[in-house]
Amino acid sequence: MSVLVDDDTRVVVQGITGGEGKFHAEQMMEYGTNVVAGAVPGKGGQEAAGVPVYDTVHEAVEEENADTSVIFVPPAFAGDAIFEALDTDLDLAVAITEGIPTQDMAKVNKRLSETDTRLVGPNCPGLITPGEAKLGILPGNIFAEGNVGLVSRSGTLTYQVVDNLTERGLGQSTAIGIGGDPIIGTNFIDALELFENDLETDAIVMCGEIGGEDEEQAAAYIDEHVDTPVAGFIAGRTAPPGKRMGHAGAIVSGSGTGTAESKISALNDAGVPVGDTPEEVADHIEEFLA
Amino acid sequence: MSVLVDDDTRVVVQGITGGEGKFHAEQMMEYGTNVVAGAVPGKGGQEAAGVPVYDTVHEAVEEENADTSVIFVPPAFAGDAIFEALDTDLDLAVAITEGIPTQDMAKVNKRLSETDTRLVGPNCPGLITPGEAKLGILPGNIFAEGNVGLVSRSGTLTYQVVDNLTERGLGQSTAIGIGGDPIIGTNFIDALELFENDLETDAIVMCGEIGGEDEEQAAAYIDEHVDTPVAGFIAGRTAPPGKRMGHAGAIVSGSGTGTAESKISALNDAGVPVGDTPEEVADHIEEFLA
Amino acid sequence: MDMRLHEYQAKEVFADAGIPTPASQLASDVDGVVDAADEIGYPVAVKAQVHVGGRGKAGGIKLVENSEEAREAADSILGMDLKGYHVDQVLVEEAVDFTNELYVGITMDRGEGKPVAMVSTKGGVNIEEVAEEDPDAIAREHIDPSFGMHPYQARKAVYDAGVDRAVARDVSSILKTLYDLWESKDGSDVEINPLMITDDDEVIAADAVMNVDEDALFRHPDLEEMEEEAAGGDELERKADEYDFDYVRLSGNVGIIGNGAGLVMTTLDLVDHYGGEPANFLDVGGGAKAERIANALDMVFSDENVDAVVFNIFGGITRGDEVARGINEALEAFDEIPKPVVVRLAGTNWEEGMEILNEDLVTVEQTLEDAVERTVEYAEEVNEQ
Amino acid sequence: MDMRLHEYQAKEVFADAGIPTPASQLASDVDGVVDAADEIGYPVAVKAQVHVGGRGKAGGIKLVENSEEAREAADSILGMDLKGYHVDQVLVEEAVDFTNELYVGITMDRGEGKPVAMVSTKGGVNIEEVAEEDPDAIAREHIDPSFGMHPYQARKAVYDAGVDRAVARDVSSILKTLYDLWESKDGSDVEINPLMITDDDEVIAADAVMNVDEDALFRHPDLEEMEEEAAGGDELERKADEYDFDYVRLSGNVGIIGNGAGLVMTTLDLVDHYGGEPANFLDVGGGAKAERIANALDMVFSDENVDAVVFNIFGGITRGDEVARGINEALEAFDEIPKPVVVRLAGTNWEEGMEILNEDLVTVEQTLEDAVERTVEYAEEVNEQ
Repeated sequence: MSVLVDDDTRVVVQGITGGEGKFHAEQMMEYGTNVVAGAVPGKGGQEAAGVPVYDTVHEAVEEENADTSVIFVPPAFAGDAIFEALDTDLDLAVAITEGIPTQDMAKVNKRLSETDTRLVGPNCPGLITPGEAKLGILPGNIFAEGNVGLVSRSGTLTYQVVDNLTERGLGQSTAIGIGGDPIIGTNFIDALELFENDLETDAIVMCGEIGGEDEEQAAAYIDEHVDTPVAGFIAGRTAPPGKRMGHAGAIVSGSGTGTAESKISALNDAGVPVGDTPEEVADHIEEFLA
Repeated sequence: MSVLVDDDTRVVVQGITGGEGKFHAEQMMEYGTNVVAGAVPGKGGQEAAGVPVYDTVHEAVEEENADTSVIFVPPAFAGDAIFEALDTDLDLAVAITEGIPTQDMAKVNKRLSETDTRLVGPNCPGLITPGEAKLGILPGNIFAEGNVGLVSRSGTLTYQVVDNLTERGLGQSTAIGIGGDPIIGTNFIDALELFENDLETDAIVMCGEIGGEDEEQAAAYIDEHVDTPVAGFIAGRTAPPGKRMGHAGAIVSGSGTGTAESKISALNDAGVPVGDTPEEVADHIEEFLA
Repeated sequence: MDMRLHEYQAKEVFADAGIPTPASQLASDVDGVVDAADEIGYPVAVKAQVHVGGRGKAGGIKLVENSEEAREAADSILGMDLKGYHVDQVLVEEAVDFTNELYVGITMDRGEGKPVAMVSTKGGVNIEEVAEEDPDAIAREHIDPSFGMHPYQARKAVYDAGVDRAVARDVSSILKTLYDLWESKDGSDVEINPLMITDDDEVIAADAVMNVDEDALFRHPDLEEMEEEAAGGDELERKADEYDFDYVRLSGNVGIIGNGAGLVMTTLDLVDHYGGEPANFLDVGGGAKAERIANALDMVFSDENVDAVVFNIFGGITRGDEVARGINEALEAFDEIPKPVVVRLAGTNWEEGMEILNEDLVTVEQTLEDAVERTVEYAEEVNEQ
Repeated sequence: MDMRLHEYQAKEVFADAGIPTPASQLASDVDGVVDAADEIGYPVAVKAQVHVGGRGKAGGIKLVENSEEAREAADSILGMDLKGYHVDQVLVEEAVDFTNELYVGITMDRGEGKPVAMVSTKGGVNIEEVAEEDPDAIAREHIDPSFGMHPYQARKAVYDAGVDRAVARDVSSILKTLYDLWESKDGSDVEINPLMITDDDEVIAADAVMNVDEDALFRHPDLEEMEEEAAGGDELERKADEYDFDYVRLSGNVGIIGNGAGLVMTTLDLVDHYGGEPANFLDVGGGAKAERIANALDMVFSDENVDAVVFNIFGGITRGDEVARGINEALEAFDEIPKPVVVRLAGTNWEEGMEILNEDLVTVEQTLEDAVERTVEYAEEVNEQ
């Protein structure tokens, strides 16, 4: 199988009775995802998107054997929803919500160190194993089955790169949007490790952006541990210091950390070619797989 | 060696410039304990009880290679002092302080699950390996070197039992006062495990009291894991339900949990004879070692 | 040790935190009760403010329909002796019409070393009995004290307990508030039993329990003030509070003084073992000086049930010489020693103590067993006189 | 995004929490400054209240010794343009005589995912420069956000930094207060630089920084009010705030609109790649409806530096038909399109979008690269005119 999600994944959607939750639960099911339940406090006993709704995630797990949660809950309540997911022995929780207070995520981050549940996100488009299942809001139709693993801090940039790949017949094993917030669950290194160990992934695209040092750390990890060929892309080369580019995490600090140059050169040093454009990334992958 | 403490132990005394801290630091040193430093915020650079004082435990560890802390800090600040000790990679922290708020200890308890440092206490007399070192306030002169391990929730009751043992020539390997509070670090089971694995301990005395279920759990543990003969004592047989007998932990609840009968019968079921008087405990130990 | 707030005090704290409570007024005389009842509007409940379980069954709570009944109830409750406690104050409270009664509470689970939230639809009865007879009727959710209660945990406990969905949101929110109070006020037990549900799905705290960790009072000056109001109960226990002793009054005639909870308990047990009956538990604590020792003797002498006293000290930080000085001081004040005192000193400075001790005033024994046995004999002798 | 309080607002918050701050008054006209200075007593500092680093060097802070100098300072500072920000208000503040300046601050260490407290004896200068040139001059202590800052951690950071023992206790206590504020107010960066030490060992916050997580403002209505006061800066950025766009103004002439931060950044990078200069970053976010799309065009048209606009949408939750409707709506309002617009639509409903889009008003390209290249050409053409 590919990584993290496949057609055996049993999904509970937290916030399934909200507009977005319902719409994307339906979209996920349409794509073939095995959505088995929703969880919304006070709505237990109802149905939404054709699946039963429970008051707690715990019940959804007990009654429907859910093993994965996708979270569409407004930011003020999303931290609590993630804690609920983490305390329910799920394998995976995917938090789509954008705008969760950073301090809520710092607490979530602490709890992550105490649990076996993996978190993807928040503020991410989710993940997809083409032809099997998608968790989140990614537009399924641009993806194709294949052997390219993709990990990205950005949503629509992922779509752009995937589009370039798919157009050339370069399908994907799994694509993971890890999210653009300063504090996230699964990071580049976690995703790279998964892809490296996945027999169906033969090449990896890693889309980073300015801010933080995750890309530099990922480069060091690739150098040490990853044999699968990796092509990179870094958004924000032209961003001036001190200005946040949309994502809470995407900022070059006044003291010069988090620059695109630093990330690109770290990746290059690790043997990772970095494309100037999404097209060039597809070029590199095509070469790897030729 | 015996357990937890010997003449290699390097002790930092938190609160060494206070009345009790200084007195007992001196007493410990007189007994032969290797007290290497004190830690008192704002008193760094001074000397107390003949050893250098540092502002932080961290410094005492860095400068004097302390590996164990004994804490004489007033209850309002003792929770913080324990956290400081736990966050300094010590092997052992012994909290003598009585009257620490229970919620402070609940937080300490959480932190204990995240660290490798062992805590003994609080609200305990400490521990002693006769002839080698003592940590805490136990009167050294009543102890004698020997092969009886002793673990107790109570301070002066420990002295009473030790007195009875020593008078008959039954010396002790190590005696550990685990403290009478509802939430403590090292518990009976931890101590029993240490004694069971200690080559110098040939018999064990376990002094419990009413309240909680620690003695019942210890009995179950003994049944499963302890081959060394154990004699028990349970204080509070005549205590009426609902009345707290001094120790915050020593209370038989209205619903009947925590009774002496329950504890005694659990111990008896595990093959542990329970003395009616401290003298009878000494009788049992004498038989074991005969 | 716990500091227990009176119902009216706990309700004040709960109401300040936003938990709905019935309209009520405190009153300490009959006219005050009637006035309050008239103002609140009938029916009202008149509730004795004493720290006693089962007040209702014992006649400490009366439901009244008019001024006359209010006067009668006030007459009978004010000044009554409720299981040994004198009733000085009553809470006059709007009687709430309810369709359901819940239990919600927060306590420390000492086995787990962490707080636990409890919810049950079997409210309005003794929750300890429910816990024993039908443990599954109580939903429990353990809380990590470093994070505090997450809202989802409150919801989970409430839904697990099977609380009606129509009020689940309000009950969850009350439970969360209760936890936050428990945490911010250093509560030991914080409970609402019953939490009443009205037929239009209002949720109201009809009773309120708030017990607070006495060791943490230093950071709650507001609660310390309440403690003074809440003081009461047995006169001897009040005296023990003044002297700051761990003291429990029991029903026998052998007075017991010692240092360290475990050793004092053991002394009690030995009294029983030798056929006597303990009159009290009194722990002078560690490091007691002469004055404190004298106070301890004063305490035990004040108990008229006591016929003889055993004084058992095993010195660690407590020093035998101080103990001896305290005993001399206390006893030398009497022309005649009121009750025979047996002393056993061991541990730190016991020899010095023995030299100081005025053996004309006390009986000295070398071992704990002998001391207790002798005291029990004295108590029997006195008793037979 | 962070909400930044003005110095005077942050000092108010700090002072409320018990951190000592100098006597001060806010003033917005020259007479007010002189009155305030007279009342406080000379010397005083007159400090521009704008969100600009290095105010002192730029002439935004003046130390004055008498009324005349106060008037001069007020005259020169009020109304001045400080690095693009108009100065409307100044803080008139007691000038503190100090012997030492410290730095204390709390921020989020994103690499660790937890807050970090920082203390340095090199206060009064740009701490980022200290961090780079002499990292050991800053003591750092990471805080577990579930427990909050333990007092010992504050002490440890203070002693590790080598703060004088005479003031260590006060500085520790201020650091702990700072953390508690950071936590309770959802701070992102909370700093005092310099924290001044006087020759009689008083500790005073001579400056105050408090940046707050905008995503958490929903739970801080008091801070939300301050945000309104604190608003200011570039007119276009204010407009972006109104429209609730992630917007950053840059110095070039190619206007950029897109959905998703990473994709918009990539579009900026491609503009550069094709030899153009981006005029802005504008992310309409996910799921934008027609009106929002029209607002985005209005935003970019309002920037007089913009010569051409590239509109790049890759639909996920954003739908191509809504985008097309929004573009039509915005452009059909003009008799003449103010600046050429190049549109590239992909992803969800892009075909529907293409059908709706009025191609008379825009240039359509199929790929991101082509769209950007075309826009750069347009911008060059307009510029050359």
